[in-house]
Amino acid sequence: MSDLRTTVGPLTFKNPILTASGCCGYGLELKEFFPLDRLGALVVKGLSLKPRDGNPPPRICETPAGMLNSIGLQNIGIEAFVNEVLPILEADGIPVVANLFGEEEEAYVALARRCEAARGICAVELNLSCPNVKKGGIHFGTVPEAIKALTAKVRQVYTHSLWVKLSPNVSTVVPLAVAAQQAGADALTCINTLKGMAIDPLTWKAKLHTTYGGLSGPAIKPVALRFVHETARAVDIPIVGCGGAATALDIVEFLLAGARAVQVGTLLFQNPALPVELEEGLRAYLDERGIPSLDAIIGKVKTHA
Amino acid sequence: MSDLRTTVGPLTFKNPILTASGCCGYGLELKEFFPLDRLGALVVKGLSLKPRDGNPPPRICETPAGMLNSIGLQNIGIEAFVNEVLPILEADGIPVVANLFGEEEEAYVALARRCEAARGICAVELNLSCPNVKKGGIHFGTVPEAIKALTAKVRQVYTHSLWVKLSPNVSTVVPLAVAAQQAGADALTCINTLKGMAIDPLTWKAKLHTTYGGLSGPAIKPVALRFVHETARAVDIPIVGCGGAATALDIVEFLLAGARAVQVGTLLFQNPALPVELEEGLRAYLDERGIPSLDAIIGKVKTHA
Amino acid sequence: MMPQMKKILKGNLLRRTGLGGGYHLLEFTAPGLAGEAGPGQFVMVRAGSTHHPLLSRPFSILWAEGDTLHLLVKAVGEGTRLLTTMGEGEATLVLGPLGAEFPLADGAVLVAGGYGMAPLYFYARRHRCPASLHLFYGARTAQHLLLLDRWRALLPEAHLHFVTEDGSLGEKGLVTAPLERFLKANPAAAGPVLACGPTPMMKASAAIARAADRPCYVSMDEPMACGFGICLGCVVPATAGGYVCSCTKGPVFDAAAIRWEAL
Amino acid sequence: MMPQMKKILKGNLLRRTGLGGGYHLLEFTAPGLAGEAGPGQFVMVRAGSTHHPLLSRPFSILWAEGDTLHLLVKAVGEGTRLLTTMGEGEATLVLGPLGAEFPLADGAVLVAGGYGMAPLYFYARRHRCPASLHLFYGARTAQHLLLLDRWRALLPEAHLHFVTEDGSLGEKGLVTAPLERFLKANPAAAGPVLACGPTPMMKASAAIARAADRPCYVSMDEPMACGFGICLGCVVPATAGGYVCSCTKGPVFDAAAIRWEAL
Ligand SMILES: Cc1cc2nc3c(=O)[nH]c(=O)nc-3n(C[C@H](O)[C@H](O)[C@H](O)COP(=O)(O)OP(=O)(O)OC[C@H]3O[C@@H](n4cnc5c(N)ncnc54)[C@H](O)[C@@H]3O)c2cc1C
Ligand SMILES: Cc1cc2nc3c(=O)[nH]c(=O)nc-3n(C[C@H](O)[C@H](O)[C@H](O)COP(=O)(O)OP(=O)(O)OC[C@H]3O[C@@H](n4cnc5c(N)ncnc54)[C@H](O)[C@@H]3O)c2cc1C
Ligand SMILES: Cc1cc2nc3c(=O)[nH]c(=O)nc-3n(C[C@H](O)[C@H](O)[C@H](O)COP(=O)(O)O)c2cc1C
Ligand SMILES: Cc1cc2nc3c(=O)[nH]c(=O)nc-3n(C[C@H](O)[C@H](O)[C@H](O)COP(=O)(O)O)c2cc1C
Ligand code: FES
Ligand code: FES
Repeated sequence: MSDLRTTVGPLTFKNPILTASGCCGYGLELKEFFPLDRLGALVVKGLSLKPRDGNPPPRICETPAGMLNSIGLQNIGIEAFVNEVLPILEADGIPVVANLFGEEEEAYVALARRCEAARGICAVELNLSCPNVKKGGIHFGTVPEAIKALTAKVRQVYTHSLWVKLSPNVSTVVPLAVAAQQAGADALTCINTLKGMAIDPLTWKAKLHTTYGGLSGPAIKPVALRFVHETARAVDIPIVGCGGAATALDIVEFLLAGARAVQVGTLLFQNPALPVELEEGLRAYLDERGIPSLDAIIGKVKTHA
Repeated sequence: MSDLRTTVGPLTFKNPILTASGCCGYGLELKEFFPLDRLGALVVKGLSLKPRDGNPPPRICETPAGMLNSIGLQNIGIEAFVNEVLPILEADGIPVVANLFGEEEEAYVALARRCEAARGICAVELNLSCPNVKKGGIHFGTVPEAIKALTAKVRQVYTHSLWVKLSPNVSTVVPLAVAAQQAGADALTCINTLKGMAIDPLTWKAKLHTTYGGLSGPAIKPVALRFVHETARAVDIPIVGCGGAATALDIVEFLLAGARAVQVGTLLFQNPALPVELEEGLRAYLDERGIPSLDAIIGKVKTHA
Repeated sequence: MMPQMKKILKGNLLRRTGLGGGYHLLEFTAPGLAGEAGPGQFVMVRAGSTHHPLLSRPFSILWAEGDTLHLLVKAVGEGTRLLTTMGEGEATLVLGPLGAEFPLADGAVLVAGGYGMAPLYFYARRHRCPASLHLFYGARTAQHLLLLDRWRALLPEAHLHFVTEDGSLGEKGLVTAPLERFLKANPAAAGPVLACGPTPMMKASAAIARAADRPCYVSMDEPMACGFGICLGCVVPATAGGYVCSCTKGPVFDAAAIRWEAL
Repeated sequence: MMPQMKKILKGNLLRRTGLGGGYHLLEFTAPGLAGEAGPGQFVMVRAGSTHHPLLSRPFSILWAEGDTLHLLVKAVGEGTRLLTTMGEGEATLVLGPLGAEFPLADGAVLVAGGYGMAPLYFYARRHRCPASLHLFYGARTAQHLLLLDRWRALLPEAHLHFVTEDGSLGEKGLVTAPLERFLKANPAAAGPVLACGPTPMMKASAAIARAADRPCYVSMDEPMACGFGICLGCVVPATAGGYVCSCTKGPVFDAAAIRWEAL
């Protein structure tokens, strides 16, 4: 039987299926649908220093093969997470990645320091790219110098795995990816949501309270794959893919493009037990082809040129 | 009955339904499905100084609610277009917009000069953003100074309507839109395709010969609407919307976001007579609501904040 | 082997009955799920089988018994169009039962608008004494007032207050007018007002109930991406501050818990 | 009123017959369209009714008569899955007839692989003297060789050369082996080779025909977005240089016009 294990830098996950931040809560609701330890890792909802209420509704709407959201990073805050949620997740023995965001460098640093001290977090993922909150980090994610400075500062206080999550709303990703690597990132997550908007043609109202929101789901998969492929060739650190994965063949597509793990987001809303189906589908794919391990696939896309 | 006429700068079109460049050939095939003069205007396939063969196949693949293409700007060249095609289109009395691209500023200038001299072209549209051809203009489209310089040079030789087509593969569109306006553009077209990729998980091959291609279709509509809305608020010149329009309600959505006309691209492949259906659907929408003219809709989206 | 700790089921469409006015009665086999459901709860149902539409759709449970789940579905957009043209025998994903129930109480006053009638019908069916209930049921025209025979079999005729906007059946106007008169005329009664329908109707019902000093529960109709608490998309502004998810803390809320003015 | 200058039709599915091996026979009413069609031509058929799948799918015409269009559809992906589970009576968009036809010639040698059999069956049906034709028809197993009764009704048994990869019917191996033997054994005959099937099969057939000095026509199987010449997505490399659209200049090409080595 094929070995589904993958490594992302120093971390080994039992399989490459991860959840995407903001699409799995803190794991507590998903636990009711499947045993969380079937996941490679759980990437929790973005955490800030203080709890946040988030944006007024409407916060979501459906779009062709995707959806827009502007949740506004509603969350319970790092303290409640560490004290109340983390012990439950730790008991499940599931690797937890803490997704972090702040409005200035100091906030990221303080969050990372708190994660460093906490038990049961295997990596932090810096969300530099959420397009929902006016100052929610968008400026960090589009300028190489800003990414470099922030990553380096967090690196100083955080000794475990440091992931940087990139935004697709940029002209060229390579300088950004290189900046994160130079500043000491252990892995890059590609991609966050695309900035978009929708209008109800009957009421003439913007479908989101914040007018603009983040586009996710299968619609953006081609963009996500392109970012994975581009960054995987530009840096030496591992890439974690994210964007529209829905089927086991989608997981294979991300691995072929160069991702060492794949986060599943929007599709969890449709089917909360999807990670188990993806794991089983991926195993069947490998077994049928006699592929012993993921390293035989990762980055192995055949280009024509 | 409602008045469907719209103006884009000095031009008046009988309705706001235009074709998107590269999705209607030179109109000759579409003519067999509906009388071309039902269109507001025809925006023809991108033209270069010399004819071009384009990229090797595979050139297209389907993606969730969209498609990728890397046609490589195959075209018959400006001379054949002006001499052989334009007279046919002129006889149909249909406003023709010539989409132009080149590998350096001089090529754009030469193309615009040729269009200035030709009869039957009401506007040129500069494609600065095609992600398909390695040097096909991508650098012009992402740097405000480059847009400004190019637009200004073309402006010097071209006295009719000058449209600049923006790429969505950028961090912030506003400086680019402002640059085009400052250099004398009469209108902005938003948007060209998003850069994406797809892999066949069974053969492990990139689905496009060029690996990366342009994503179009309903999947990108939320991104297109966001660009229309952002640019319409940032500049004073008219915006032409483009990206995933499929239904009369989509046309309304683009108008509400601030577009004065809407180009239909990928959906023509599914239904070549779609422009007629859109025109009729839009007319019914307006008539049912007693809306006398498009100015009562254009830019009238209600935001919550 | 897929472990199933909460109910995700392949629901098989048993029967589909058009009721007119765009409404359809859908009966699914959903073993296990149906038995556990209570009035006010809902299910998420996948429409179609491709990437578009992408998200499942929430529907209140109209009635559940044994292995059978009954839904009342109004075709309004693409998802409901696909669902209401599904072939009998076809399967789709059904998730549930989800969310909070209406509190069972004697003498409750039910206020229904459109498909909002569904959870209230379930409520009446499950009630130990439906004859103690009153129903105020409004719709655009007589054609849009559904399952009247079933209601007549449950409640005494005098407890059924039908209202149509065009006056084609019952009183002409909005359902809130007779509701207000009724509460004023029965000041001593204490049964709660339970409302489900368009948001303005529920907001008005909540105000009328408060004025009459009656408890009021409403079933909110917010767009939902997941239905079980992980997307945070379905929130309503809370009197206590911030926002609450209408899929896990609701859809049935004590009307006093909702900050109506922020809606 | 929508002007219809070329054929875009609401095709209504009349009958759907499973043939096994994933193949289905679909019969559409397509008034006007069916009568004009010639062998080798194809139609674009819309699968599903939502934004995904987005593009129509190309299918060779198997047979067309009066108002009825017959297609042979193999379920391989999402689009063909939706088409082959369509309900009888349902309508979908059908565009056509499109593309170039096979040249009608006595003594033509037909080479078919998989669903590539479809246009060649139409060819044989339309032929003034089908008894002059030979068919080389290959598939994976006997189960994948379709409509054999109909073929037997058209061509003499000796002209039917069936080949399967597992030897379950006819000769074991690939269809190109008996084709090559046949052409060598009949050097004086001049009928063209007409091939439709997987690209490697057509490439091999073209080489064999050239070696035997026979004209060869192939029906290319390229992904298509539009089917009528406006997307430039369906090109094949041309011997004359550059690329040609397989939807308008093909799908049937003189094999000599294609730059096979660049495919
Ligand atoms: C808890 C709950 C219970 C429900 N119970 C029922 C029920 O028993 N029967 C029933 O027919 N419907 C019910 N609904 C509503 C149903 O979920 C929507 O009608 C459905 O999601 C529309 O999907 P669609 O794809 O057809 O329409 P879409 O294409 O998604 O939307 C069509 C139109 O409806 C609007 N719309 C979509 N969803 C909502 C919503 N939740 N509230 C208000 N407007 C909306 C859209 O803005 C658009 O204008 C319930 C909703 C909730 C939240
Ligand atoms: C001129 C022409 C005539 C055709 N005639 C017939 C016919 O008579 N009967 C029939 O069953 N099919 C025919 N086909 C093929 C048919 O169009 C495809 O099988 C169909 O488009 C697949 O759609 P799908 O959504 O099911 O699969 P997709 O999900 O689009 O693809 C499924 C798999 O098939 C591959 N694929 C898709 N299209 C093609 C293609 N054109 N060539 C090779 N591989 C492809 C994909 O890469 C993928 O691996 C014809 C194609 C052409 C170009
Ligand atoms: C409702 C919602 C909330 C999200 N919240 C966060 C978040 O808090 N932090 C973050 O980094 N990304 C967040 N994202 C982005 C996802 O993690 C992911 O990058 C994106 O949705 C693309 O993946 P998908 O298409 O699989 O959903 C959110 C996405 C959605 C849909
Ligand atoms: C096959 C294809 C070819 C295209 N060729 C051109 C082109 O030559 N010049 C150009 O400016 N845009 C070109 N485009 C982009 C379209 O004009 C349009 O901007 C884009 O497809 C988004 O619109 P849509 O979603 O309606 O297709 C092409 C798009 C497609 C799908
Ligand atoms: S619908 Fe997702 S949290 Fe309520
Ligand atoms: S399929 Fe579009 S040009 Fe041939």
